[in-house]
Amino acid sequence: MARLSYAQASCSALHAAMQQDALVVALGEDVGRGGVFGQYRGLQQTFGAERVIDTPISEATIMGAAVGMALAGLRPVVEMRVVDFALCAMDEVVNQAAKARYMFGGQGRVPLVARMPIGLWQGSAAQHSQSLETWFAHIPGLVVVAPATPQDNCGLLAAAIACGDPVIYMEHKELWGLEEEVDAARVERLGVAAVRRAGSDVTLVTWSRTLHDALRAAEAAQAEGLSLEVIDLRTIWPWDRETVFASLRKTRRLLVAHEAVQVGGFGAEIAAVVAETLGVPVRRLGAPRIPVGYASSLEAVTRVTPEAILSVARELAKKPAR
Amino acid sequence: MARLSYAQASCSALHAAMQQDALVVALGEDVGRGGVFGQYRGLQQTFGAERVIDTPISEATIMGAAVGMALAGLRPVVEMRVVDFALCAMDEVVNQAAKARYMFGGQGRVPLVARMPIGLWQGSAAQHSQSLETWFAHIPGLVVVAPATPQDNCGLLAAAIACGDPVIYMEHKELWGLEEEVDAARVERLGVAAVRRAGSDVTLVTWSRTLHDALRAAEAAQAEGLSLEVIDLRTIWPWDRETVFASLRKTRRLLVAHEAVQVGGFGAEIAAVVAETLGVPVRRLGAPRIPVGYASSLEAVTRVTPEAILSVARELAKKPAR
Amino acid sequence: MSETAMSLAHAQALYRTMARIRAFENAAEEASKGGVAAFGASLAQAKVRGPLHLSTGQEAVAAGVCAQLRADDLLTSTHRGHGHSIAKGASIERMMCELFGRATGYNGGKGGSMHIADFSVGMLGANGVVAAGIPIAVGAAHALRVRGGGALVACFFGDGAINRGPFLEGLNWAGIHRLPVLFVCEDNRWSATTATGAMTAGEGALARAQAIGVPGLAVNGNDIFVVDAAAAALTAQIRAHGGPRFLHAVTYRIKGHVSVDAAGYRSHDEVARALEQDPLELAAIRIAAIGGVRAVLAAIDAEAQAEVAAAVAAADAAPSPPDAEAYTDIQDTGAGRWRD
Amino acid sequence: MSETAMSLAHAQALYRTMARIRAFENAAEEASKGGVAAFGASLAQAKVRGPLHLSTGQEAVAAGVCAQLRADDLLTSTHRGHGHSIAKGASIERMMCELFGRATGYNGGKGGSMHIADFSVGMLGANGVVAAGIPIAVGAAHALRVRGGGALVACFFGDGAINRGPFLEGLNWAGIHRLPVLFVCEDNRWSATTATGAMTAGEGALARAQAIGVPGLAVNGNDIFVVDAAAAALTAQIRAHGGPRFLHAVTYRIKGHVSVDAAGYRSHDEVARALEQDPLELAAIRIAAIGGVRAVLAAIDAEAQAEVAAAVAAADAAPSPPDAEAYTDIQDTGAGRWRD
Ligand SMILES: Cc1ncc(C[n+]2csc(CCOP(=O)(O)OP(=O)(O)O)c2C)c(N)n1
Ligand SMILES: Cc1ncc(C[n+]2csc(CCOP(=O)(O)OP(=O)(O)O)c2C)c(N)n1
Ligand SMILES: [Mg+2]
Ligand SMILES: [Mg+2]
Repeated sequence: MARLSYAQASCSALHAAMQQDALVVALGEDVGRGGVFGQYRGLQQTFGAERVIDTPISEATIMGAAVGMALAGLRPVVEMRVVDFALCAMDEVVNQAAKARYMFGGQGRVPLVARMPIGLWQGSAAQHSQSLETWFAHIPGLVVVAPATPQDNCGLLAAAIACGDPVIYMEHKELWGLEEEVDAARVERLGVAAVRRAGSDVTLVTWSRTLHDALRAAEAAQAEGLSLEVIDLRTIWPWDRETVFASLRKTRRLLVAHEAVQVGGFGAEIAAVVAETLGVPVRRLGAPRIPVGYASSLEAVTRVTPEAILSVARELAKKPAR
Repeated sequence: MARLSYAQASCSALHAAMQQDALVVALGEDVGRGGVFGQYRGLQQTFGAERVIDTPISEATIMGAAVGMALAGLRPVVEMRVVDFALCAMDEVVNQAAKARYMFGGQGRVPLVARMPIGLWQGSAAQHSQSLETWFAHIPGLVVVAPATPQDNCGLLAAAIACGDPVIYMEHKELWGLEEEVDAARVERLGVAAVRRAGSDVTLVTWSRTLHDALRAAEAAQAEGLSLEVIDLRTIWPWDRETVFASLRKTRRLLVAHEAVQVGGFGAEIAAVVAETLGVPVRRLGAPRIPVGYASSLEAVTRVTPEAILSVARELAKKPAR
Repeated sequence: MSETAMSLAHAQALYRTMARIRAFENAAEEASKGGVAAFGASLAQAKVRGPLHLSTGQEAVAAGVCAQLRADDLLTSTHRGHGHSIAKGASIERMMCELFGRATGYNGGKGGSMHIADFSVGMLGANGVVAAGIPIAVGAAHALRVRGGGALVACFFGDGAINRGPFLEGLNWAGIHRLPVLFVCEDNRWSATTATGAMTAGEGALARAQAIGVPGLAVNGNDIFVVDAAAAALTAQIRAHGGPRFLHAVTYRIKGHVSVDAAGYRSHDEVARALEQDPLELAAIRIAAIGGVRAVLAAIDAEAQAEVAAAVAAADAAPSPPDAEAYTDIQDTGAGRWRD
Repeated sequence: MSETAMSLAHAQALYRTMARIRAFENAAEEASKGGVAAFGASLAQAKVRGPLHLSTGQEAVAAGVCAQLRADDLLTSTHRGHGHSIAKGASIERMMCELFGRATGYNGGKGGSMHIADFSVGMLGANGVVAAGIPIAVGAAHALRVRGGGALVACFFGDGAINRGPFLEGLNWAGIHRLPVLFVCEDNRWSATTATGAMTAGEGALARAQAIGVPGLAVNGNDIFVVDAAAAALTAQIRAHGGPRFLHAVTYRIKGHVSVDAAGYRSHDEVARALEQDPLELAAIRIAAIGGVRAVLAAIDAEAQAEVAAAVAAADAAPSPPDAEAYTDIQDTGAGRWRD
């Protein structure tokens, strides 16, 4: 165990993977100097420039080359800086990485990890603040992962690299500095949620940075006698239906909270499945459907706060459980 | 009134818009020879190569240039051939077209229409068959339209061109040849659904090509005494909540059917809103989360058929209405 | 480089490759009649469904380049990929089965013409997106280098692709990393219904490549002797660790953009002139000049046609993939979660 | 082109533009301390939040190019867009208000530094995505032509941007349509923490442009006399309907990539050498050579600093946008439908 930041934790997982498997390579802009968030610190010194590959500002080709690398036997870890820039590589992600195995009838596979940090990043405005996890959940062939803690950013990255499928790996930009004790040897399983707090009145499903606000909301709720069970989904696709359903059998009420725009967000999928299957009351809380503004007052409007979560949870709790 | 195909109907609307407003231009690959689906036939001969602009195979720049044109006062209609190729222009759509007005504090606007045909197209396999309307519904700043009939492909395109917002305009590739009598003077209103068939047991919300299968399902349902009300959403964002809710107050049961992958599809949004708001039973039917295969047997697996729609509607009708 | 010496045996082998491609394309074209709806064609079914892009008339590029490739070299292709596949060694029967959408096809019926692939011979796939193969080739070359062994990647794309961003990005990438890639621009002068020249500024493909640091040659892509010699020279330079090279091969797309496209947008004259430069005819003349006899070539033609006819028969008789196959080879994580 | 004649008045006007940019950048830098979390910096709040990209040291490019622009010419910029805005005529006070996230800023606090824009002077916006301004400039030029009037578009981008696809696509587009665009590559030799040279194959920006059919000039971008003369020549060619032109201006990014970046990845030597080429110092020497006096420049400096100090004070006092402003200027169709 060591006290690591979220950035350091991912670095540690990547270091271990590269040490274990000579076919693992990392590529992206600025990775040779450690990456602008420090998540590649020291790796080029250790593994050399042939395996920790500095790239031009060529997102389409960074991703496309990773597909080629993977088809030819490597296991690339691709850095996109932020998901907003990954938009420059959508053909490569959606038409190539996600579909190659299928299109070619299983002749090739694309075991790559595409790191596309999401989320608000204080004062970064409309083009550097998006959370687009639901886009990738909608695309057959892709796995989508969104770690909320340093421990998970170690264990889930390790799992993502070990996975034979293309994994969209979404760190959160406002979590890079978050620290905790990390067991670097622990590899998580993809597709398994974590119950972060037990409760009995409402099941609160969330992921990424919103987990921390959800836990704050749950704390505040307890003070007023409302008991929230907080589930950190961790993997968005495939999401852990069993854990969520098990909780709902107890609480009979679902709230999904995420930082992404609520309209068409992944909360809609979970809410829809639960409504279709269990028929219990559901609610969602995501960002309003507006771009992220620069001024802190405007940016704040797009944040899903503990207060807002608590307020929706309260309303939901008033509904008769079905 | 004239008998027009879906392709001709859009051509007629574009022709009228270009005649009325010298600032309307069209641009894209092959538009000078009428477009590969014939939806630009004759326009370059009439309006010249400066207004019906042939472009290189440069999707990113076709879309980016359209943003620049719009910011500088034109009203471009942009041809992307199929939404799958528009993936090469996602930065331009999502970070530029959708956000420019907001980012710049209202100093500029982007009144463009981006045509991105969706859907299966017999034997076109994984990279030419996607339906990605939900992606754009999730992005603040965008309007999303999906016409299902020749009449609508005339009237909605006219409305999209007249609209001051960036509109993602999604025709369906298997509808190009569909014909009907079209009133070319009629301009539809964006955001307004059409009740295509009245019914009392289940509200069936759909759009694009699936409308036609939904109507077939409704016909078959009637024979067994099940009455489906079929609503063609026409505009995916903003969707016509009022019309859907009005129907649901009568039927108390919702089925959303669409050709897009069900997981994370726009049906989830509608189902979630309805579940949250009315609490009535909801069901969705979309494609399985698999890429579209080439062989007709494989492709067929991804089709949402009238039979499948009917079968889900039957199940749903058995649930007690709430 | 036009008066290159070549052994008769090699020349006839090249001719055979070209003849096999031609026969394949002709049969595929025939089987696609009534297929995909575009260019005014109907929605009726055909044995070969969907857009079918024929490389008829461009056979010398595929044959000449691939003759210089080793079994462990890799290849990325375009939407127009039959010739590349055949030249790299793919089985005509399994290809035809794929075009017919059969379980016995290379992709098990999942891909069809636009995604034809034979990884066993290093053919990493046709691609439905223009220029998409370029970054993939570059990455594959990176992998070849990391893994060792001295193989290279041949990367085919059309003249229209040089106006897409990945052309710049991919060549630059190969240039800075000095990767073993042979970029082959198959310049058939058309991009769908558009004359590429009118959409292309500057001196063209090779000048662009050179400015991005990738040297190369521009050649008559219809002359198999010339293509063969150029490919030999360039692959030798790449194998000598010279970094990426570029081959600009000028040819002509004899057929429409897709098989159902009558290509009424181009002049009869242009097509007639191009037909005079048919690469198989040219090769026959060249081969005669080095002592070959027509009868041998005629026999090769007949053999190729027989092979293709057998392939069509086999494809026709082969089973469609069962529905359950639609659900395989997607992803392992979350497999089975199709609608929730 | 180094010994260009220039009137003293013009030279001093250019110097003034540069001095105003420098003063602005220095003040913005100061106000950003403790800002965005990257490069190990903390999450603490600052008056100027988010990534702040300073053009300190690059003033001559913005000043020299924009001096040749008319009021009705348009301009697209990069993430490093303060200099371009000021040189095109934007108000320093409204810019500073925007950086402070105030309602009185150009974008009403919605954009900040990375999206600074002043459409009233034809400045169509800074952009947070590398190379994204290139296609936008090309489209704007298309609009200028369709609408008539003879104006042009100046399109700024960094040396890193020449490795992104839109560079190729946008230049090609401008080339085939002979659009009135002046492409300006502001080559400060770095792309964030990466030395651009190592990531760029071939002869560099101008050679690429020429190969794509866009002629131009490569100049010392730190010498305002040289930039001014080159921009004059190129804009004249464009205005004479000569089609697009390219200016490769070599300069240096004196500060880190963003204001909180200490730029420890580059050598002290390199930075020291660059500081000797400070464009304001160079300009002062050049101006002295044509008869200018230091005291006049010192007065210009002082004025610029006073103007900027007043802007900071105004920005500090200005109101933040009210929450309701978050919901305006998104889209008209469906406005108000924020969560359903
Ligand atoms: C990114 C993208 N844009 C558009 C298309 C549609 N399309 C398919 S082939 C083609 C023309 C390609 O021309 P070229 O690269 O010269 O290849 P050719 O067809 O001549 O072999 C076009 C525009 C596509 N497949 N991908
Ligand atoms: C498409 C994209 N990729 C990556 C980034 C992150 N990024 C911001 S500025 C920058 C460096 C740009 O270098 P250059 O074009 O030379 O401009 P400079 O910063 O030197 O002015 C990078 C990589 C981005 N903004 N957009
Ligand atoms: Mg071509
Ligand atoms: Mg730079």
